Amino acid sequence: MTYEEVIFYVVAAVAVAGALGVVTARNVVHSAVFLILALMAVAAVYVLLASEFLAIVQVLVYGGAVTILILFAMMLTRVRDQAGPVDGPQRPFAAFAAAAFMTTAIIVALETDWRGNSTEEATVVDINAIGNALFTTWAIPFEIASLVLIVALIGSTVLARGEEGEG
Amino acid sequence: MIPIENFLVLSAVLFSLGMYGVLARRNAVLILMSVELMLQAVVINFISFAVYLHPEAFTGVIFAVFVIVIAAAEVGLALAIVLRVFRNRQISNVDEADLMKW
Amino acid sequence: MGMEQAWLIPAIPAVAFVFLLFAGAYLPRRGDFVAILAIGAAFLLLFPVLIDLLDKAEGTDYTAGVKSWEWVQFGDFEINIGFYVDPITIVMLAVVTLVALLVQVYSVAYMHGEPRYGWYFTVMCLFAASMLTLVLADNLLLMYAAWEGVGFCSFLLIGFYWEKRSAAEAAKKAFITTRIGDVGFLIGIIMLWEKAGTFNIQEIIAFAEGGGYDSTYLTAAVLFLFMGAVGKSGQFPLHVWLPDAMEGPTPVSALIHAATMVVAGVYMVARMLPVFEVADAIALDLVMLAGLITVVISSLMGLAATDIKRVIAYSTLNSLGLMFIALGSGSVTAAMLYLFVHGFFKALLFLGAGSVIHATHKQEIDELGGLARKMPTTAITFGIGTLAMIGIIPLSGFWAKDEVLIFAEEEQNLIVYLIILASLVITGLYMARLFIRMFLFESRDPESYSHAHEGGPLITVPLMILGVLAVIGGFVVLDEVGEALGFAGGFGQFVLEAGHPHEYEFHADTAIISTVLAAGGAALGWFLWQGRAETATRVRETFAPIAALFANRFYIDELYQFLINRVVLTLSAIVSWFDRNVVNDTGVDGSAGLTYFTGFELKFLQTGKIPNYALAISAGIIVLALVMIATQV
Amino acid sequence: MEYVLLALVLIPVLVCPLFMLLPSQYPQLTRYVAALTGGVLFGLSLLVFVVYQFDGGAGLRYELQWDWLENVGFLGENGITFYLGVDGIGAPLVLLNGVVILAAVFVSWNITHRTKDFFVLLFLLVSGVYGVFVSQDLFFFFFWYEVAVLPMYLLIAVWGSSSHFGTFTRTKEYGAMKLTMMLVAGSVLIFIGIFALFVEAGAGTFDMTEIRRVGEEGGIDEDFQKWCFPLFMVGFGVLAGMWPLHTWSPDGHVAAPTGVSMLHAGVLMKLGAFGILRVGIMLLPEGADFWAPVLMTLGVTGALYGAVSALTQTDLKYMVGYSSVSHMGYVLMGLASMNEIGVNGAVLQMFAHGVMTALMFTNVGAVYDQAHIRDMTQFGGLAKQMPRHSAFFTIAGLSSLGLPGLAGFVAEFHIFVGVFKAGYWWAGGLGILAAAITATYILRMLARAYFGPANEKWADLKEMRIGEQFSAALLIAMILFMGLWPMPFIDRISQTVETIPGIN
Amino acid sequence: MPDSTSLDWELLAPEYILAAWAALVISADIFWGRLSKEQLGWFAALGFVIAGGVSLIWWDDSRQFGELADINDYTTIFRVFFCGIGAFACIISAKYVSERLLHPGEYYGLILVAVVGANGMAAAHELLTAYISLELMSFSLYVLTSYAKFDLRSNEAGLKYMLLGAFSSAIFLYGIGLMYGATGTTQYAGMSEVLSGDIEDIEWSVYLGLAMMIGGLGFKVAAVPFHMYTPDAYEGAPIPITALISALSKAAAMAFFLKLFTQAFIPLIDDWRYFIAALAVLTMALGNLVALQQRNIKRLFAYSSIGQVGYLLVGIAALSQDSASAIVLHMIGYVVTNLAAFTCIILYYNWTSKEEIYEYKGLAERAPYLALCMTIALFSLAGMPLFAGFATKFVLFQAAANEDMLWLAGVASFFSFVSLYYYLVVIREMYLGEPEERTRFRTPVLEYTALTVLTAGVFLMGLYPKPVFDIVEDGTESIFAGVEVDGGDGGAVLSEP
Repeated sequence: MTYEEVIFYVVAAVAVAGALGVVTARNVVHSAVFLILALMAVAAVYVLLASEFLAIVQVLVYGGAVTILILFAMMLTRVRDQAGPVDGPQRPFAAFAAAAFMTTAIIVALETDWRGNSTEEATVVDINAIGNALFTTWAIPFEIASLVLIVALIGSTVLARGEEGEG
Repeated sequence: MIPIENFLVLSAVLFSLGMYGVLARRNAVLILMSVELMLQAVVINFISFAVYLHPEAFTGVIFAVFVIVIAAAEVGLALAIVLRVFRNRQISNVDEADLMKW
Repeated sequence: MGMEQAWLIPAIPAVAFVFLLFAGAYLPRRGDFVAILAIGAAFLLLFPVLIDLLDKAEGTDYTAGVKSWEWVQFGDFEINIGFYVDPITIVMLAVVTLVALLVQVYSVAYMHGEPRYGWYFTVMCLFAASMLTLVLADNLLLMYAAWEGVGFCSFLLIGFYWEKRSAAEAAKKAFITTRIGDVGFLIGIIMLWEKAGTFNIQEIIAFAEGGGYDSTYLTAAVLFLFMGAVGKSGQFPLHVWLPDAMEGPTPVSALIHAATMVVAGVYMVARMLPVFEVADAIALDLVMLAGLITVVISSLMGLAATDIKRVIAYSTLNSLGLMFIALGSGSVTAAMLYLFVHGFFKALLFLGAGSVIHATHKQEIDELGGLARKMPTTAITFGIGTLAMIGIIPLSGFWAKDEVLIFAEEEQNLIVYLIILASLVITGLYMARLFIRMFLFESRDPESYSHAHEGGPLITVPLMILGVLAVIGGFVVLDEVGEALGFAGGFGQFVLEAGHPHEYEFHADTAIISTVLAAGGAALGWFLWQGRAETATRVRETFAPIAALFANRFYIDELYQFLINRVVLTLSAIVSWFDRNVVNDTGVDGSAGLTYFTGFELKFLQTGKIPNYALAISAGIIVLALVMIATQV
Repeated sequence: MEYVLLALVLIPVLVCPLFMLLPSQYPQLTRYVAALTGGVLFGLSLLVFVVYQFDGGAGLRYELQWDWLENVGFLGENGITFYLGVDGIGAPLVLLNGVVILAAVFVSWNITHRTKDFFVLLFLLVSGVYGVFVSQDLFFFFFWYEVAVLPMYLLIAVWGSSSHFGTFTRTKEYGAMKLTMMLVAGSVLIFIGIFALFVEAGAGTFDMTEIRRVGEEGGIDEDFQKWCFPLFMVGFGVLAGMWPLHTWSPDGHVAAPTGVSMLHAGVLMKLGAFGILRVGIMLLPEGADFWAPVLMTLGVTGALYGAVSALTQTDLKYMVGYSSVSHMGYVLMGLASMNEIGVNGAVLQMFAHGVMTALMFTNVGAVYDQAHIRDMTQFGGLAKQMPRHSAFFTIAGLSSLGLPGLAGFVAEFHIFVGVFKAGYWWAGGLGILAAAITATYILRMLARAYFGPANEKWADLKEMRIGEQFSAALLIAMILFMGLWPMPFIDRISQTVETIPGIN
Repeated sequence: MPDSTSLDWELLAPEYILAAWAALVISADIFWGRLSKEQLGWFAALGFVIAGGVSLIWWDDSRQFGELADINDYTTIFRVFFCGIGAFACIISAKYVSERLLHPGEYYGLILVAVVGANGMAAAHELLTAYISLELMSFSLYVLTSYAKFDLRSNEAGLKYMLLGAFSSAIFLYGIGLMYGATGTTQYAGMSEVLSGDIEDIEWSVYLGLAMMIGGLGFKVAAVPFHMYTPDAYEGAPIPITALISALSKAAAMAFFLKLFTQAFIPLIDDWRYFIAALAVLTMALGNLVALQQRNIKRLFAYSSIGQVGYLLVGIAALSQDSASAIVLHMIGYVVTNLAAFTCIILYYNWTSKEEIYEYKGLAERAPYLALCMTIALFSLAGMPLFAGFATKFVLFQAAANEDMLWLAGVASFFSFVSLYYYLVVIREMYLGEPEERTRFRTPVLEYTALTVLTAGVFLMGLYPKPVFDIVEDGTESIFAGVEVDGGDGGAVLSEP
């Protein structure tokens, strides 16, 4: 049990706890907060996976933009005042399905004998290589991704913006 | 060093929790958050595969990047739609939005 | 011009039919003369054919004339339109053409002023054509075709007054009843073909005598054939149509339902008799039995009938029964002889009755009487016919009946013989009754009586001719007469008995017995029905139930009616109910409805709620994954 | 000459757009065009029938083969070809179609509602029928088969009539829908059968002559034939009105307008029997041999069942409809006898039933047009007002009850002989019995509605229209032609039938 | 290591044109006031025409863009096809949008961009590219679905489509991840190379990954049980968008599905074909059965399209080059027919704002030509002859039968028979119903022209599909290059080049 492992288990525990909070918290705002927690923990996991770059992206994009966005949305949709419970009637089925899937996925993860470099070692990926690849090897995805962002932008403006004569 | 299985199991757990959230929650925003969790799990998968198994091409890492980007965009767009629904009908609970059925 | 041209005999009326059908309406007198000329020509053509036959004959073995055309041929299957002339044919031809000619002439007066006057003659031509084809046909199929053809004509003519509901019904009844017999006829034909591979009668006979058929098979086949005869010749149990058939114009009854069509059955059996004889004995016994039963019930029913035409109709049944008894006893000669003379005196009776009806417009026996004073010719000729029918020596009926009796005595057991004798008495009884009630004593309906009068020559002349024939017709049995006419000998020398001539000898005992019985019957009739017929009334009252039984024809018609209404129609109703409710509404619509309902149930899966949809997706994934792993790993 | 078949198939299709272009305010013009087309088709059909000469082989004549789809996917050298050709069995049926369409056009003269559309659909139907009779390619066979079904729904549902009974009602929509759905359900089975057959034959072509050749060389396994034949038997059987899948036929015929009933009962039902023969028996002889008893049983059942249930029908059209079921039962019997005589009889019966049932519908239509009811118990003594009409109807009836000298007898007799020859005594006997029952209900109807005392209620009925009289005359001419001189039909048919494998 | 050489950007010209045209349209909407809203639609259509024309440059050419996409006949066919769909979508939208929607510029822009995504899906031979393109298309469609801002059903449709789309793409991604982990690549070719070898050790993750990818794709093509969003999205979306979804997203997803399973997963065909078959059966059954119950024409078409997907899946289950061509053929036929039908629906809606089936009563009186075309389209969808549906279905099912999938073909033909019923119901309304008023509608020239073109297409496909079939064959050849399938048991191996 190396210290990395210790760290991993801690982080993982936090992440799982956060996730649990997200999906179980009675109060919606709390689950938002739990989400932040979970995301941060996951960022830490990235670090453990020797991808600091992604960790940073994660913190910036999620810790910043996404959660703020979500909180705004909650505020605007006055989630608090929504009548009725937070969870739907099909919760037990949900639990069952999730459990079933979890078992399957875990078994798969353990049963599979993953091919690759035998040294159980996370190789550090050089950021330059990534950047380089993004613009050369992965040019199409990159450009399309930009289109996706534009679409999302236009879409959300068109849909969200209030028209004249609308309260 | 940490064996890859740990990360995979972690992602499996996160993914399932997210799935549970999607299935169990009523509020659109909460469902979105759960989806985000699932995507996180996916990202963990990709990265761990990349760095442990196939570092030479690190396709997984690239994939992860794009997934994060898409996820962010998704949230934005989805929230816009949720907002639109709320404006028109004062609801954000998805199971109340069943004008159309059968 | 000889036997090879025999086909012209039916051809001429056929042509006349087509001509009248299209042109008749535009001819003067609706073209009745065309019909008469056609049938007359056919009658005349008979003689060259006969002469040719006699010329070609050596002693008493006659070489038949044959002429045939191919109608259908493929593979080894062929159907011919063939004509065949031999003594039996000649006898039949003689009756048909002669009676037909006389009846046509008679009709000109009788049918005068009818609506559809032209139509009557048109159909008559068709009938003549079909009937003659039936007679001349050399193969069973052509015979069957003509057989149906005459049935159809009788349908048209019985239904001649179709505005009368009763006429329409009678026509229907006649056609359907005979049709039931024809089912058997057709089956029989096909069965005979199936083994012999031919429809030709002579070839079939040869094949049968060559033992080509397994005997039970053959028995079945001939019995099916006989079904056809039973239907056509109104034998029990298919006799019910004939009395009703009297709805048609009287000349029609005379021609079709007395002289010609109804004897077609006899003719057919006579033709096929060799085959019958090859078959098991039971076949001929059944033929005889059918005849016997018919004889009995018909004479009893005749006793109670009040419609003069119906009475004659029953007498016809009676005669037909005797013919079948003769056939059942294996005698072609007797049967054909009876057929021959029967044609004349029965036609005579009908035409006489017709003349009475024409004069009085009454045919209920109780509304007539004393007409002898008003219409002597009719009375005399009718009397002759009656006596001939009863079989008083030396009238024609006697000789024929005598032959039958002789054969019955030889071939059948005593009971049968006695039954026949008994029937003679009854026949005498009701024929006498008929004559007495029609012509003697005073009329019971002065009004119609007052303006009754003898018909014109067109009516009386045929009556006289037939009267003469009814008197002398029987003498052909005597060799002397036959030779005088240029035949090898008497009737038995001409119409051979299973290939070899049949000598006629006079059995004094039989003659005496039969004549005495018949005369006795007649005398008894006189005793009962003389004057106001109080005696008869008293007798009827004493035996009221039996009288009712006879009057209601043993309730056989009622029985059939019941069967048709209750059984057949109910069955049909059940089937159509089954068709609508089970096959259609349950089977077809049911399955459709089931599909529709499945859709109705399934659509509720679509709850419109996002979580449910998501659940469906994840469930799908998980099941897919688990099954895949389970099966593949 | 090889283009005559093409003309037969295409003229009706090509005339449809022409109809659409015609100005709809002159319905008379449309009718004339329709009549002209019908005449042309009749002429061409007659030509085909008359000049047809058997010349060895499978007896195909006027063949015309155009590539349609080949060398793509699973399709080989001549995968799907537009292959027309008529054999001795097709020729009489082509003539039948020509006769009936011409008659139907004149009978439909009084269609006033959307005349154009009516004739468009009618001729579409006709082209489908021609296509089936002359297609030698399995794909196009089925193609045209479906084309023939295609317009039925609208034809019945738009121009048809609903009938009300005391306890229940059959709306025209119902009849139309049931008819369409059942026929298409049948073609599902045919569809499957064709797929299987194509794979089994493995010749990469839908050319029937080719597949037949493969079969004769034993390329089609016997077990395969045994399970594949029922698909065709039942699938086509639906259209042939095979018991118990016949229920579309009475209701459909009743709902349909006269002209359509004529075509449908007269010609379309034949497609089913024709399909069983052309695809089922010709391509899968061993399977046919194996299933013949079943087919025979179903055929007899249909014949008796139809006749018996016709006995109590009071609606004229229902009576005719059930009689169609009964007569198609004979056709199936003839096919099931699997010998030359029987199959000849079956084809003859297809023609005979076609003309006589068309004639019957013509007459029913003629009286329905005026009286607007079809309940025979309401009528009586119609022969007074409509003598010709009654005569025509009587002739039709007599033909269908098998009176010698008319078409029905020739056909039915051959069938019975064939059935007996094949050793089905019981079937033959029952079949003949059914013919007697036919006589019963026909005469019952005639006595009820046409003879007997005239019913004053209908004193104002007039003789049938001259056009209808023409149609009736035409059909009767055909009935007499076949009834008196069947040889022209028989030698065309028999020579082809001889060549069919499995027919002894 | 994917080589970063040979990035010849001109290969992507059509996509660039489309994207640029989108910008052009949007800005034209903002700055060029003289351009009426309808003309804007036609303008967008023009862009599609240009892009489609340009993409023809690479016909009969086989090029690769890096390791990501290849530009061959398959791609070209679909590029042209998608551009065609887009063009028609724009034309038939024009009136509708100008009368009922805000922001036409963005509307057309999004359609253009969606087509870019679709092209990417068809072109990619690598999962990341395919996935991103998929998302691009989906995003545009999410927006367009909820484009009628103040129509509650439209919003709701958008919400459902969006959320479930996100959910399913998460699943899809997880599947991709597993597959990537197992095979170490996202290249189709690379994957099938690994999979055709011995996969004893990685089979767990392979099969889970496969299952989840099937699920994700199943969602996009709307296969039961992943179809749930379809009816609601179809019903809620503005009608032209309904048409677009039913045509574009289905076709693109199917192109992706086909290419992926052909080039990557065919070595495992015996493992997955029966699952696809099962999905196919479920899809056909549910789609057609529930369609019997529908009252709303859009919803009816949603279910009928589900049924059609079932038929396409039949082809996938019996995957071989023949069935691949058959699939593409049927898809083209189906899309053309569907567009024709939707053109009619839109026109009727423009006139009367009605979309319930019973409200179509008497259409034949008021607009005979429209009713005629609608009838033709419906019969074609039901697989009746003379029209596209018959020929293409026949070929498709026969192809399935050739791969020992006769039973499946049988099921398929049975359900296509069931489908006839609900199409007939619509026809009945049009021809038998009594219209409220008998006034004829005035005929809009452009739409009628488009309708005529589409109907002509339906007839062409039905009466002489040879030319189309030949083209399609070239396309499928190019994706089957190097892949060899032996029919019958369907086992497949990768032949050594």
